[in-house]
Amino acid sequence: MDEWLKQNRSEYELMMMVMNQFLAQSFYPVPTAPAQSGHYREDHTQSILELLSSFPESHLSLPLKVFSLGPVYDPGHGRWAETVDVEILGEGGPQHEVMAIELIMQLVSRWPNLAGQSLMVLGHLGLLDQAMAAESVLPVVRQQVRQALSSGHLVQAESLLAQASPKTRRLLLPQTYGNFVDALGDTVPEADFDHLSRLEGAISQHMGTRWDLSLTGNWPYYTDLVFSLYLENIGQPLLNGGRFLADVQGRAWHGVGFTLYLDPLYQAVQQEMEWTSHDL
Amino acid sequence: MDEWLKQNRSEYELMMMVMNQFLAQSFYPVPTAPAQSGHYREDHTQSILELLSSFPESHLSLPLKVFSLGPVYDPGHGRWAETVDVEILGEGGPQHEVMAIELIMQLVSRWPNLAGQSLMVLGHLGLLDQAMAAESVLPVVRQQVRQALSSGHLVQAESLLAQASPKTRRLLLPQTYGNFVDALGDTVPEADFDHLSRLEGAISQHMGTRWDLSLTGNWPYYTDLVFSLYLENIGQPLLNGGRFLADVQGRAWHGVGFTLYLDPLYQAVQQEMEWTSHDL
Amino acid sequence: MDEWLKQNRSEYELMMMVMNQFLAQSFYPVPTAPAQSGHYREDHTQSILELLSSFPESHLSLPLKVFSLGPVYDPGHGRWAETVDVEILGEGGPQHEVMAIELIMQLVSRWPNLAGQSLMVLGHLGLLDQAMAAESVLPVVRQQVRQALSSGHLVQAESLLAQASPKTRRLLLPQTYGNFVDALGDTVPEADFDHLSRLEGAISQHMGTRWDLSLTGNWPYYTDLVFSLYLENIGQPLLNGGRFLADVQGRAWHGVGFTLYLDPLYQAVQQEMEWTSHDL
Amino acid sequence: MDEWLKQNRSEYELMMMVMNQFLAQSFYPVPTAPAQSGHYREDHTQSILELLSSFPESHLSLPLKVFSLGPVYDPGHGRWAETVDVEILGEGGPQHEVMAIELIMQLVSRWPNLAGQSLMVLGHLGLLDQAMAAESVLPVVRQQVRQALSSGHLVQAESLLAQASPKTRRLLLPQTYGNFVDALGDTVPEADFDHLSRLEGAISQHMGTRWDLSLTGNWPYYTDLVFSLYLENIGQPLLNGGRFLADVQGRAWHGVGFTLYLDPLYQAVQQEMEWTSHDL
Amino acid sequence: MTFSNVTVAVAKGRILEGTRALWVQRGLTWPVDAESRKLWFSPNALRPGMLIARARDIPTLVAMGIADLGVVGLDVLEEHPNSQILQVADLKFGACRIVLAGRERQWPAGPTRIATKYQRIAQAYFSLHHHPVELVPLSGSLELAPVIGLAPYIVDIVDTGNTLRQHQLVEIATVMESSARLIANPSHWRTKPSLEAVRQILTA
Amino acid sequence: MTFSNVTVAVAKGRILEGTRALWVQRGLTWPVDAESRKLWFSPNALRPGMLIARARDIPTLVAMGIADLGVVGLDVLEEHPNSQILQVADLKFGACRIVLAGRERQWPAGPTRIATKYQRIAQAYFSLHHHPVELVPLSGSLELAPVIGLAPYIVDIVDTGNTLRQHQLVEIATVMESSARLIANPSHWRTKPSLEAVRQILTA
Amino acid sequence: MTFSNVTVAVAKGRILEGTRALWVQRGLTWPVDAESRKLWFSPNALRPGMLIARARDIPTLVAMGIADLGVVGLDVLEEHPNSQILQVADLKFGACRIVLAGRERQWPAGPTRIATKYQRIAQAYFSLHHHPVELVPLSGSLELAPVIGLAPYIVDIVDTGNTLRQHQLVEIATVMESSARLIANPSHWRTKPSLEAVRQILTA
Amino acid sequence: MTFSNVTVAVAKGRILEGTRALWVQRGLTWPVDAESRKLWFSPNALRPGMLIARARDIPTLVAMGIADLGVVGLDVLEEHPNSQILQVADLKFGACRIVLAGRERQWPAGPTRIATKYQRIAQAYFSLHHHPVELVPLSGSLELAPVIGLAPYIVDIVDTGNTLRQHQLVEIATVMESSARLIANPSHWRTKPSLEAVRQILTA
Repeated sequence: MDEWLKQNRSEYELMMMVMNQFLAQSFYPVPTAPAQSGHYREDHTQSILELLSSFPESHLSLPLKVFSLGPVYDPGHGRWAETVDVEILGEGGPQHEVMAIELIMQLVSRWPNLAGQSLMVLGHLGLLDQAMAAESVLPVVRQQVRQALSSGHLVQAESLLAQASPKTRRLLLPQTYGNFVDALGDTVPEADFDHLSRLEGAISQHMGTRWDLSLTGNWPYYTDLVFSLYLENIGQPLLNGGRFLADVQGRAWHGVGFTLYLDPLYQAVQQEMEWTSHDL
Repeated sequence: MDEWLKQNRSEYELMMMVMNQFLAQSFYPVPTAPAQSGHYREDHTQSILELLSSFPESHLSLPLKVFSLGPVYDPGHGRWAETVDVEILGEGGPQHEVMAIELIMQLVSRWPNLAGQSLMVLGHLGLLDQAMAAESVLPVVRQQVRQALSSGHLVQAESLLAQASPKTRRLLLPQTYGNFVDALGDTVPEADFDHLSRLEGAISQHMGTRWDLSLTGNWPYYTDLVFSLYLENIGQPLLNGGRFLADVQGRAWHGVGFTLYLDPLYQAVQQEMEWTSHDL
Repeated sequence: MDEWLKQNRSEYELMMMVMNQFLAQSFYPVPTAPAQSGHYREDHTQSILELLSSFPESHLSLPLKVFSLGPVYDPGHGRWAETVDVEILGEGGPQHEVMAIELIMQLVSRWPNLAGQSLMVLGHLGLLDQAMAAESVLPVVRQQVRQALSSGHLVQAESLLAQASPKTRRLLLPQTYGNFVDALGDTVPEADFDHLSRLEGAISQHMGTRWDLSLTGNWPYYTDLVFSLYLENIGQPLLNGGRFLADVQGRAWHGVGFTLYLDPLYQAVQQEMEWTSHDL
Repeated sequence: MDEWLKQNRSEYELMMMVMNQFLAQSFYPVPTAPAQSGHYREDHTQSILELLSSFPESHLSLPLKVFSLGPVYDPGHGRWAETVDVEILGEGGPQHEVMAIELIMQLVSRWPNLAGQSLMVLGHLGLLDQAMAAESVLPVVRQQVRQALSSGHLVQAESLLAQASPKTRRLLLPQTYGNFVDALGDTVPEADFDHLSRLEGAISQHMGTRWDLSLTGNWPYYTDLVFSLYLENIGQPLLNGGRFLADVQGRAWHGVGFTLYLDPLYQAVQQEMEWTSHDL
Repeated sequence: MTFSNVTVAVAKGRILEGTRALWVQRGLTWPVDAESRKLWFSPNALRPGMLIARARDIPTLVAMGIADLGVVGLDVLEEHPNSQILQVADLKFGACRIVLAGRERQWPAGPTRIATKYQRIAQAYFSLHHHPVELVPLSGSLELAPVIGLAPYIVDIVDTGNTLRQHQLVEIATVMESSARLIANPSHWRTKPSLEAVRQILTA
Repeated sequence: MTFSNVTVAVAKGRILEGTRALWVQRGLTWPVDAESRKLWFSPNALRPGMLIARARDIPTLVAMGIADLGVVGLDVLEEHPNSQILQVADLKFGACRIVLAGRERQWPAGPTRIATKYQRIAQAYFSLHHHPVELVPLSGSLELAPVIGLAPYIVDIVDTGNTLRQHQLVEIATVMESSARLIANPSHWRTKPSLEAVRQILTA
Repeated sequence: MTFSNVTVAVAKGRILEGTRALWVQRGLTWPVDAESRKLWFSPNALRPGMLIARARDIPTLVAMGIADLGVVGLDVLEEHPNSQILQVADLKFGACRIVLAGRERQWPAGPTRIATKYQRIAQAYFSLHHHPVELVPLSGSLELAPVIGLAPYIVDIVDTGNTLRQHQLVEIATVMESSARLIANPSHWRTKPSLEAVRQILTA
Repeated sequence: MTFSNVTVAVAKGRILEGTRALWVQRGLTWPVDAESRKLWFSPNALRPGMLIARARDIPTLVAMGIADLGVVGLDVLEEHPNSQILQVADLKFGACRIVLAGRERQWPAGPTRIATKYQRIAQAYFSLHHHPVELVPLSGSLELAPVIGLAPYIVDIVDTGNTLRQHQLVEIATVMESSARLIANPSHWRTKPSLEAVRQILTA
C-alpha cells in the first residue's frame, strides 16, 4: 500500500507542478462540471467555450489562454482519466499553432531527458483536404475519407482514394518531415511550407517528429494542424490537440487546444527519472 | 470577464495552497471517480475506504492520513461543488477528534483574521444517545429522533422527547460551551467532560464555539463528535465533518473525516483580505 | 362494485361485437406489441405496416383489410385507451376514402339512434395545400401552416396566411358542406367536387357533417381526407382517421386508416340505449 | 402472407371463443394496463386485485370470478405473449382448487380430442412444506428449498434435503398419482388425501396427470396447489396457475388463478383438428 | 343564436377585466357581480355560461371539456403547454411582455442567477442563447429578488413597467410578447356551431 | 437583545394574520401597513426585519439565507419539501386540515378522479392506500370541481369548512393536519444567537 | 423402456468425453464416431438421440426444447444463466474449478486488472469482496495474459493445474467449483417419463 | 531493417494458415511449430514476434498495445467493433462471406426466427431492411439449426459453401464480404517505423 500511496502522491505533485506552470504563464483556470444530465464529460473544450461565450464579446481581449483541470471519461474503457485541457484562443491563423507547440516544448523541457525519448506525430486536416481537392476528389468523398480516417478505417480511406496518385496516398502514412514535404510538394505545391518548416523546427530541436495525414484528432471541430505527443514504450499519447474553429451560440472561436493526460505523463516522468539516475 | 477569470485564478491558487498544506502534513491523496454507473459522487469517503480496503490489512500502518480532491454533486441545488475530503484513519477513540480539530485550527490560522470571524458548531451523536438513554427513551424512539434531526424536523424530534426533562431538550438548541456542559451534567453526569473541555479549549483559543446536539452531520456512519465550521455572513459551512465507524467488506474503519468546501472558503478568504486591508 | 363490473362486461361485449363485425367483413387481425424498447404504443399503423412489409410484394393481393386490437398510450393523460385500429390498404386513390366512410357508416348503423346524434368532421390535407398554393403561399410557409394547425395554433396559422383572401382563411373554420364547397370553389375551382359530394352523400344519409381544413389528423403520414366522428355531448372523438401514404423500407403503402376508441363508443352506445328506451 | 393472415384470424376467433366461454360462465372482465412507469406487465393478478381492493369490502360478494385479457411480457424471450388471466376469488379453502380444475376441464372439453393428448402436472406448496417439516427441516432451509426449486436448481434443493428419507426426496420427481400418494402417505400421513383424490378424479376423467412437488409455480403468492397443463409435443404449458393468498393494502385475497397462453392453445387446437380429420 | 350550451372559462385578474370590457362592448350581458364571490354562472339565452378560475387552470378546464372556450394569456399557454386545446383567436387585449430585467440595461456577463416564475420559458430562452444560468423558482414578488439579494436578474411579466421602476430595475431584453388568447376544446369547437359565433362576436 | 440582523419571511394570507396577532401579543412592533403594498421591511432594534411572500416561496427564501427564519404552513412544507431548512417550532396558530371531500361521506368506490392542488401529498396518500386515482391538478377554487363535473372528489385544505358546505361537499377523510411552522436557515440558526431569542418570544 | 423420443445435447470437449464414459459404463450404445464430423444422431430404441454442440449453446438448445436433456458444466450455467431450464442432476464427472491465479500466492494488493473469459462470475466475485478490479475480457489462452503483460491476474478454469504451472502461475483463491450437470427442459421433464429413466441410468 | 521490437497477433485457424503462406512467401521465417502448443514467440532480428490467439481477442491485444499489429477477419472487426485500433491493410486472403441461408433460395416471408453467431451484424442488417426477426444466439454448428428445428434461417460465415450444401441449405443473400485485415495499435503505428515495413512486406 505504501508504494501505491507514494505513487498517488507523486502524481499529485506532478499535477500541481503542471498547473503552476500554466498559472505562471498567465493561463486562467476555467472550472467545468464532470457530469451533467447523465452525460459524463469526455472533453472540457465545449464547456469552456460555452462559459466564455456567456460574456459580451466586448469583454474579451485576445489572445486568451485558459485551462481546465479534472478527469474526463473514457467510454471505451469505462473509466476516468485525469487530464488538463488547455486552450489558446485568438484571432485565428497558423501563428497559434506555433504558440501551442512552443508551450508544449517548454513544458516537456522541464524534464531534461524526457524530450529525447519523445516523438511528436503531426497531421493536418487542411492539407488533407487540399491534397484531395488537388486530386479532384469530390467534396462528399472527402467527407467520407475524413470520416473513415477518424474511425481508424485506413483501408476504407485508401479505397476511396484509389484514383489518387501514389504520392498523395503516401501522405496517409507516418513518415519523416523530409519525406512528407517531398510528397506534399508534388500534390499541393501551394502549401505554406514556411509555416510547416517553422513547426518542424520548433519541435525538432527537442524531439523527433512524424508527419501523417491519417491523424485527424478526436474532435470534429479541428480544422488544421492536429498533433499527438508520444513517448517511447508508452502505448498511449501524453497529449492530443489541434487547431479548431468552434461555433458557440453564433460566436466563432478560433484557437489551438490540447489535452494533457496526467497518467501517461506520470509514467513518462518516472521512466525519465530512472534514465536520469542511470546516467549518473 | 477579467474579474471572473481572476476570481477563478484566485480560487485555484487557494485550492493549491490547501493541497500543499495537506501534502506538507504527510497526507496522501487518494483519487476517486466523480461519477459511476450513473451515480454522481456526493461524498468521497466511501470510495476512499473501498480503495484502501482492497489492500491487505497487514499493509496498513495507522494512523493513515488521506485526502481526495474534486467536485461533489449537490442534488438539492443540482450543481457541483469543489471540495477536499480529508480522513484521519486510526485505531478509534476520541483522540482522533482532537487531532482533526487541531488540524483544522492550523489550516484556518493561515489567514490571521479569518478565525476571529469564524464559529465552530459541535454536535455529538454519542452524547445525544446517552442523554436519551438517561431519560429512558426507547432505542426505537432514539432512532426516530436521530432520523428527525437529520431531516431538519426539530419539531418532530422535540415532540418525540416530550417526556424528557427541559434540560435534556435544551441540549437540542445551539448554546455556549458553559451552558451546554451545565445542561449535560444534569442528564449525563458520566460524560467525558475532560475530553469535551480539551476540544473546547483547542477551538476557543482561535474562535467561538456553539454546542448543539441537534447537529447530526450529513452521513449515517457518524458515531460521535460532528462539527461544522461557519463564517459570519456566509450562509453555508466552510467544512462539515465527524467521527465515524464505517464497515467496508468486513473491515471496520475508525476515524474522523471532514469535507472542506472551496467556494465558501474562497469567499471567506476574500472577506478576510478586505478586513485585513481595512485594518491597515 | 357491481355496477363497475357490469360496465366492464358491457364494454367487453361491445368490443367483441365490433371485432365480430370486422371479421365478418373479411378484415384480418394483425397483432402488435403494446410496448417495445421502453416506448409505449400510441398508434398501431406503423407496426402493422412493418409486419406486412416483411412479406414479399408478390404475396400481397390488394385491397387488404386489416385491424389490430389493443390499448394505445395517451401521453397527454398518462393513461391507456382501448382501441381498434383499422386499415384498408390498396392501390391508392380517393375510392378508398369512400370505402372507409361506408364501412364506418355501416358500423354506426348497428345502433339505430346513434347516428342521429353523431357528427362527422372532415378535413383534407390535399385541399389545404391546393388552397394555399392557389394563394401563392410558399411551400415552406405551407409546411409551417400545417405544423401550426397540427399543434392547435390556429392563431399562428391564420397570421401566416394573413395575405390570403378571406374565403380561403374561412376554410379553416368548421362549417356545413354547402358553405365549404362555396368557399372552396372560389379558391380551388379545379377540386374534385364530385368526389367530395360522394363523401358528403355517403355520410349525410346517416348523420350531420362539418368540413374544416384546420383538422389535420394526428399523424404525419396523412395526405388527403382526414376525419373525426363525434357524438353530441361526448367531448372526445369516437374515431379519428385519414388517407395516408406511408413508406416502410422502400415500399409505399396507400390506404385509409382509422382508430376506434372503445371508451367513448361505449359511452355513446349507453346514451343511445337510454334514448331508445325513452322513445318507447 | 395468406397463410399468416389466416392464422392470425384463427387465433383471434379462438381468443373470442375463450372469452365468450368465460362471459357465459359469469366471469367479469377487469382491464389492466400493459405497461406502467416503464414496467411491462408480466402478470395480471396484482393489477386486478389492486383494482378490486379499491372498492369497499362491503361491496364485495364472494365468490367473484374475473378475467383479464391482453399480452404479458416475457423478459426471458424479450417478447409479448397473448394471455387470458383468470381469477376465482373466494373465502379461501381447497374447494376453489376443485372449482378451478373443473372450469379448466370444461374449457378443454370444447375440443373433443384435445384432452386425450393433454397432461396436467400438479405441485403443492403446502404439502411440500409439510413434507419437509415432517423431516424436521428447519424453516430457513425450507425457504431455501422453495427458492432453489423456483429457480430450477433441483440439484441444490436435493442437496439441501440430503438428510431426508428417499421417499420424501422422491416427491420432487414427476410421477403418477398412485406413486405420489404412496410416497406422500409415508411422509405426511395427515395430508387431506380425500381432497387430493377429488382433484385427481376431476382431471383423470379427461386426461393424464403427473404429480411433482418440484413444481412451484411462477409467483411468490402461491400457497397450495399449483398446476400446469401441457400438451404432447408442445414444449410450453397451455396454462399455469395455483391457489394463492395475496395481501393488497391490508386486505387478504384468497383464490385460485391461472393464466391461459393463447399461442400454445392455438397450436394445440390446430393439432387437434388435424388428428380429428385423420380419425375420420 | 342562443348561447345556452356554451361555457367560457376566464382567467382571474387583468384578463377578466379585459374580457368584461370586450363582452359589454359587444352587447353581451356580464354576469359577474363584483361583490359576490360567485365563480360559476350557467349559460342562458342571452350570454354564454362563465367560469372564473386561476390562469393556469384555464387550459385544463377547456381541455377536459368543462368549458368550451377559455380566455387566458399567451404567457400561461407557453409556460404550461397543453396539446389538447386549440388557440382560436388573439383577443388583442391584455398585452404584456415577459422580460429579462436587472439593475442595469446590460446583458448578464457570464454565468448568473435568475429568479422567475416562468421557469419553462426562461429555460428555453437561455438554452437558445447558450447562456449558463441558475434559475431560482419564485412564485410572486419577483421584483424584490435583486433588492433582497436572491438573484441579480429576473424574468417576469411587465405591463406598465411601473413595478420595475419602483424597484430600480430596467428591462434588458424581451423574452416574449403576450396578449389574451381565446382557446377552445377541439371537439366542441368543431361540433358546436355556437362557439364560432362567440369567436366572431369577440373578434369582430 | 437586538434584532438588527434578523429577518423573518412570512407567508401571505392567514399565516400573516396569525403572525401579526402573535407578534403584537408578544410586544413586538408590527411593521406592515395594511394600506401600503410594501413587502420588505429592514430589521431595526425593536423588531426583526420582515419579508412577505407567497407561501411556497418561504422555504426557498429561508434555504437561500435571504431570510433567517420563516413562518409557513406545514402543508406547504410537505407539498414542496426542502432539505435545506430546519423546522424549529410549531407556532400552533393557522391550524387547518387537508381533507378528501366529495358529495357523500363515503370513501370512493373503485378507481376515481380527484382534483387537487396538493398533488404530492395526495399522490403519497393514495399510494399508501393502494387506491388507483387519476389526479387532476388545479391551482384554485377546488370546491367547484365536483359541481362543474371535473372530478367527483377533491383533496383540499379546509379551515372552517364553510366553503365545503356552501358547495354541498362533505369531508370523507383527513389527509393531514397542518399549522404554522417556524422554519430556520440551518447556518444562521446555529450561528446567530438572536434567532433563538425570536423563537422563544414566539413560542413563549 | 424406449428412448425413441429423447434427445440429449452434450457439450463438446471434456464433457463429451466424460459423458461417453458414463454412457458406455451404463450399457448404452455410444453413437458418436470419432472419425466422422457428424454432430446429430436421431434417437433409437437402444439409446437417446444426441446433439453435440458448444458448451454455451447447450442451455439454449434445452430451453427451446430442441433437446430434452443437456450435459454441460456448472461454470457455463453460472456464466450464462438461463431461467428456462431445470438442473436435474450433478453427474460428478468433469470436475474443475474456476480460480483466481497470478504469479504469487497472494491476494491482489489494491486496485488491479484481471483477464478472464468468465466476466459475469468474476464480476460477481469481486463485487462481493468489494475489491476494485478492471476486467479484461479474453476468450482463450488466459494463461498468457500475465506473461505478455495484459493483466497480472487471471480468473480461469483449472483442471489438472498443469497449464498454470507451465506458465509460472499459482492459484490464489477458488472462485467456484464446477462439475457436469444434467439439465432438462421443464415441460419435457415433467411430461416425458423416459427423461427420468435417463436421469436414473446416468446417476445410478 | 530489424523486427526486434514488433509483435504481431494472429487469429487461430484459417487466418493463421493464410498468414503463414504470405509470411513464407515474403521470405520471413515462420516461428510456429505445428507440433508444439506454443502460442507466443518473441521477436528476433529475422522476423517479428508472434502471438496466436482466438480471433475475437486479436483487437483487444492490439488495442492494449500487447501486440503492435494484428491479423484478423473483417467479420470479427464488425461483430466486435473496437475504436482503439487502425485497420491498415486488406491482406486479401481469407476471403469469405457472411450470408443469410435457408432451405430455399427465397427471402423470408414475414416475421421469422434466425440463428446466428453474428448477432450485431445480423441485427444491423435486418434493422436496415426493417424486417422483424427474432435472433437466436448460437456459438457454433449453425448449419444444424434448420435441421433440428431451432430456426428456419441462419446468418453464418461461408467459405466454400460445402457445409451449407451438406445440410441442404442455400444462400439467400450476402450480408457482408470479409477478408483478412492487418490492424495496428495507433500509437505504435505512428511511432514505430518498423510497423510500416511489415505492412509493406505483407501487401507488396
